[in-house]
Amino acid sequence: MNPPSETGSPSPNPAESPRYRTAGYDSDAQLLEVSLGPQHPSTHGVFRMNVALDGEDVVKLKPVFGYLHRNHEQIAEQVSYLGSMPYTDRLDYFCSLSNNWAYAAAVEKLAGIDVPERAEYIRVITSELTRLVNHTSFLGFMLSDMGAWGTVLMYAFREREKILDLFESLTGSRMMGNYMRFGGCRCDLPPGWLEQARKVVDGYPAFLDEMESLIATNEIVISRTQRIGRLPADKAVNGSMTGPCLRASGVNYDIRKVDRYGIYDRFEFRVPLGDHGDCYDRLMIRFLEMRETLKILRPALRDIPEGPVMDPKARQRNLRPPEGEAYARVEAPKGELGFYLISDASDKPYRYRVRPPSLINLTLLEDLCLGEKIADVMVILGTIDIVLGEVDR
Amino acid sequence: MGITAKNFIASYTKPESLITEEYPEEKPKLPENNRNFPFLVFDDDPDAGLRCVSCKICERECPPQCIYIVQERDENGRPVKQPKVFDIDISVCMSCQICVEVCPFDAIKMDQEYELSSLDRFDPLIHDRQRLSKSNEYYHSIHPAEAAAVDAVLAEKAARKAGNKKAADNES
Amino acid sequence: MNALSTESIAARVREAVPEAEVELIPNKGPSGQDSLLIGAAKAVEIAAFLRDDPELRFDYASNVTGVDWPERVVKERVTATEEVDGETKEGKKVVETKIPGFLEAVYHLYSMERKHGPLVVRLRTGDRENNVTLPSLTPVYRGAEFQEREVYDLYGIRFDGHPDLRRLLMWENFADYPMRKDYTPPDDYEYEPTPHDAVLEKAKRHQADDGCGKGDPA
Amino acid sequence: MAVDEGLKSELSKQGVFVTNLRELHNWGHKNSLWPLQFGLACCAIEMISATMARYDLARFGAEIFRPSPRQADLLIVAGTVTKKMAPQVVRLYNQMADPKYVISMGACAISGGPFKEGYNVLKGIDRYIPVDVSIPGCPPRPEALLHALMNLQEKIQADQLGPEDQAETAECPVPEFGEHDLEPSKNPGVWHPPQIRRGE
Repeated sequence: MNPPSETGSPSPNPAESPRYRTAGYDSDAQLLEVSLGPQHPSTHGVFRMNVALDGEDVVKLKPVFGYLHRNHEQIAEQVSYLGSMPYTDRLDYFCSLSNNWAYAAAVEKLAGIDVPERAEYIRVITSELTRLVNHTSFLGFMLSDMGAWGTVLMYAFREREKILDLFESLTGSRMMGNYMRFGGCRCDLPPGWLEQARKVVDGYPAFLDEMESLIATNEIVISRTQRIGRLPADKAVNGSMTGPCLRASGVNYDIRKVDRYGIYDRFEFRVPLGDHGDCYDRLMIRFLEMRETLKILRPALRDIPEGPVMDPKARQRNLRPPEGEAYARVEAPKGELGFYLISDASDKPYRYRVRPPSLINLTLLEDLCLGEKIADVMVILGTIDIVLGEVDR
Repeated sequence: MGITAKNFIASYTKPESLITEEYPEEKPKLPENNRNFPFLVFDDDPDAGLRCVSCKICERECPPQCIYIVQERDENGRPVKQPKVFDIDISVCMSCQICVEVCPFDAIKMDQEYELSSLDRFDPLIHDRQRLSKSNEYYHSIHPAEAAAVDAVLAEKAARKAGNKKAADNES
Repeated sequence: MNALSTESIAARVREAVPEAEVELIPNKGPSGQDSLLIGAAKAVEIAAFLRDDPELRFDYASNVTGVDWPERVVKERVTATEEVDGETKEGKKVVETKIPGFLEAVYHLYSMERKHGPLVVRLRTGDRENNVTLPSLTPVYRGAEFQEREVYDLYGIRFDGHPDLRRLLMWENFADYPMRKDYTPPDDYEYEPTPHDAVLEKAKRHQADDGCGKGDPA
Repeated sequence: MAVDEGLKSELSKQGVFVTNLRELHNWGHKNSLWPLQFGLACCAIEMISATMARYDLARFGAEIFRPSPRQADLLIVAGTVTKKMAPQVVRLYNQMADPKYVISMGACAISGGPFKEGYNVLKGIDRYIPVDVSIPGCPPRPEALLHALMNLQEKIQADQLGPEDQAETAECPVPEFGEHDLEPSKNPGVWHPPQIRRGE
């Protein structure tokens, strides 16, 4: 029986697809079934995997979701368009401002609203700072998943706090920004904010160097990540992998470059790509992305123009977009975050759908883990970088 | 190791490396925009001076629906522009500030109080009108710039109203 | 962004896949994202064509979701001439059209290779109760696997040919489809200090249970 | 018990500290709480922040987060408890070592919070297990968690050493997944909401 290739014609019998081949274990051997989670220190929340083990090798892995299913979509269909904005903060709670942007962009598309230039700059600055927060905490959690408890996480959170201070003085809350509005941003930058932000951005390369010297050539990190969980490019595309994990497999697809939404075409930055698609690439690509992010932040903080931050014509309360639908997406730190809205011309969305990158990136988790050791499952899961608020919504 | 040692030594030598905040002895200095739960602003008198006119816009717009308002009525049963009951269930409130944004009278603002944990989950977490009413001076003390701007807007409104009234008097 | 119009894609599909039912559904809103309604019978072939055609190369299924359209009555006012007492009168008349309910699966396809998209593809079931089976596109797009499971979980569309169709978010023996518009949530409104509208009605029913209470001064 | 407060403070000024077994035990207990490492949602991130350098939960003796419930005596329910998760939370609570305490952190854990209208969201973990301290906020600042911890320490200080406090806490029944909802939908032994009359 020839397994059909991933890009070939659709297989009529799903049992023949390569993923449902069991990875060549001795069928007489006793399999050990382990349930990892939902309460587990390294599952980043309440994620659960049912794993079947042959010795230490993973032969089956079925993720179980829903332990944090908070019915975001159902609630959003019952509140006004504006009322859903604070809920988007709580999707991926590391990156509330990117979520805000994606949702605002979808409503702007749905209702045809423009955004003033200063607001576009603020959106770029805040969501790139969000990317720094996310990748920094990712490194901390990733390393503590590998057993380096404390140190790296402690350093990462120290840097994160600096950016959270910026967010707090801008949006009023450390994590839940609820900052962007349809047609702009809720309020202008407070006085002195730009200088403070510049200071943080200028201090960041030193921190990245420090982290990199801790991680990049660390023997334990290398032996636990290189050649572990390899993901070929064609499989990643077919499995709808997005974000850093996709680019670590060498696929050049960054929505900031492809869609050129907002004002991203004004900045010069490169899209880092990986060669091997293994855990090490997925880990190191975050470093490179952070350095590129700094390349966006510096000119953005320098060139930000004066002006209004809200489109004066844009309505927030009682917004009734014309009948129709819209799908808008942004490059969130974890991948493609999209919002799909259907309007029936009332003040509530008829259908509100979040395209969660964290959930869809997990589609290939089983493929990555098959044949690896049980201890590597945590590393592979760590490098995919999920947040349960977004996986289960 | 080297990096750990460097950070360890820096925590003794460099003041900016001393990042631990000595709460509760030393309270954090919150930025002006910081928000936690809403409160109601009154001018001068905590009862009559309440800016809230019980228009119920915030009640309607609150995404988790945690505000409950009953309008005051006078002896004849006619509605008065005052809330009789104004309850906010802070065990539901998500500090989103939408009530503040939609209020046309600048009557509801965000407080910065956060030491609210309690042993009882029911009564202490429902803030009633008495608990919510705070003076304009208090508002100035936590959001100085914003409060000054609001005062200016309100003064302008009052002046315009007075002007309109004068004009109407002159006409008649 | 999209050099290929949805119209021309529809034409190509009709040409390449014989007997394909493809209908263009225009989007009235300002976003201008039109969609293609494709028939369930040839859906897998159409998807494979969209993925493999060198011009189109929609190799990436970004978003899969369900939409519930319950049975509804559309009221339209039309001007009609009527003969009343021998005189011809022009009057407005309300015409009611009944649209039967159905469930819809919506796919947003992009091309990573050629960097275009989105192409919105819709599939519709026959009704909302018995005839709820659609072909699964997971054999073509692996990325649709969990999302189709989610649609099955929340809307109750059965995907034929899906390798592992189980509930994704709710527990296994959960009986309802909670994202449908006519879902009734369980009654747990015993303590509602700030109730409104529907919640108020439900909370009142619990208040009636026992007479002793704090009491509202109102 | 025998020494009154006035005499005690007088003695302590002289450098003599008088205590009794109960106070000593509670003092030791309150300053060595072992929380369960158990994050549910957004609030868990603030909980982690509280343990990190900036806020440093270790100053309150509660930094040893244990991944196993058997080694923990403080459950911080940090985040939304969904109906799918609720049986697991109750089970974890049952497995914890006595005497045990529960802090419900954030709006969602207290009452379901902003998500309370959801079909899969439990309206407060106190429907199934007894809660000692509730922290409102969405999410509460790390300082608020520290404040709650101090509240809890005060409560522990007042604990009795008598047989009623030392007795093992009764196991809370674990709810089962039903066809429409959890069964039962609450534990009447621990959940006593006050009646509030509205809309009359």
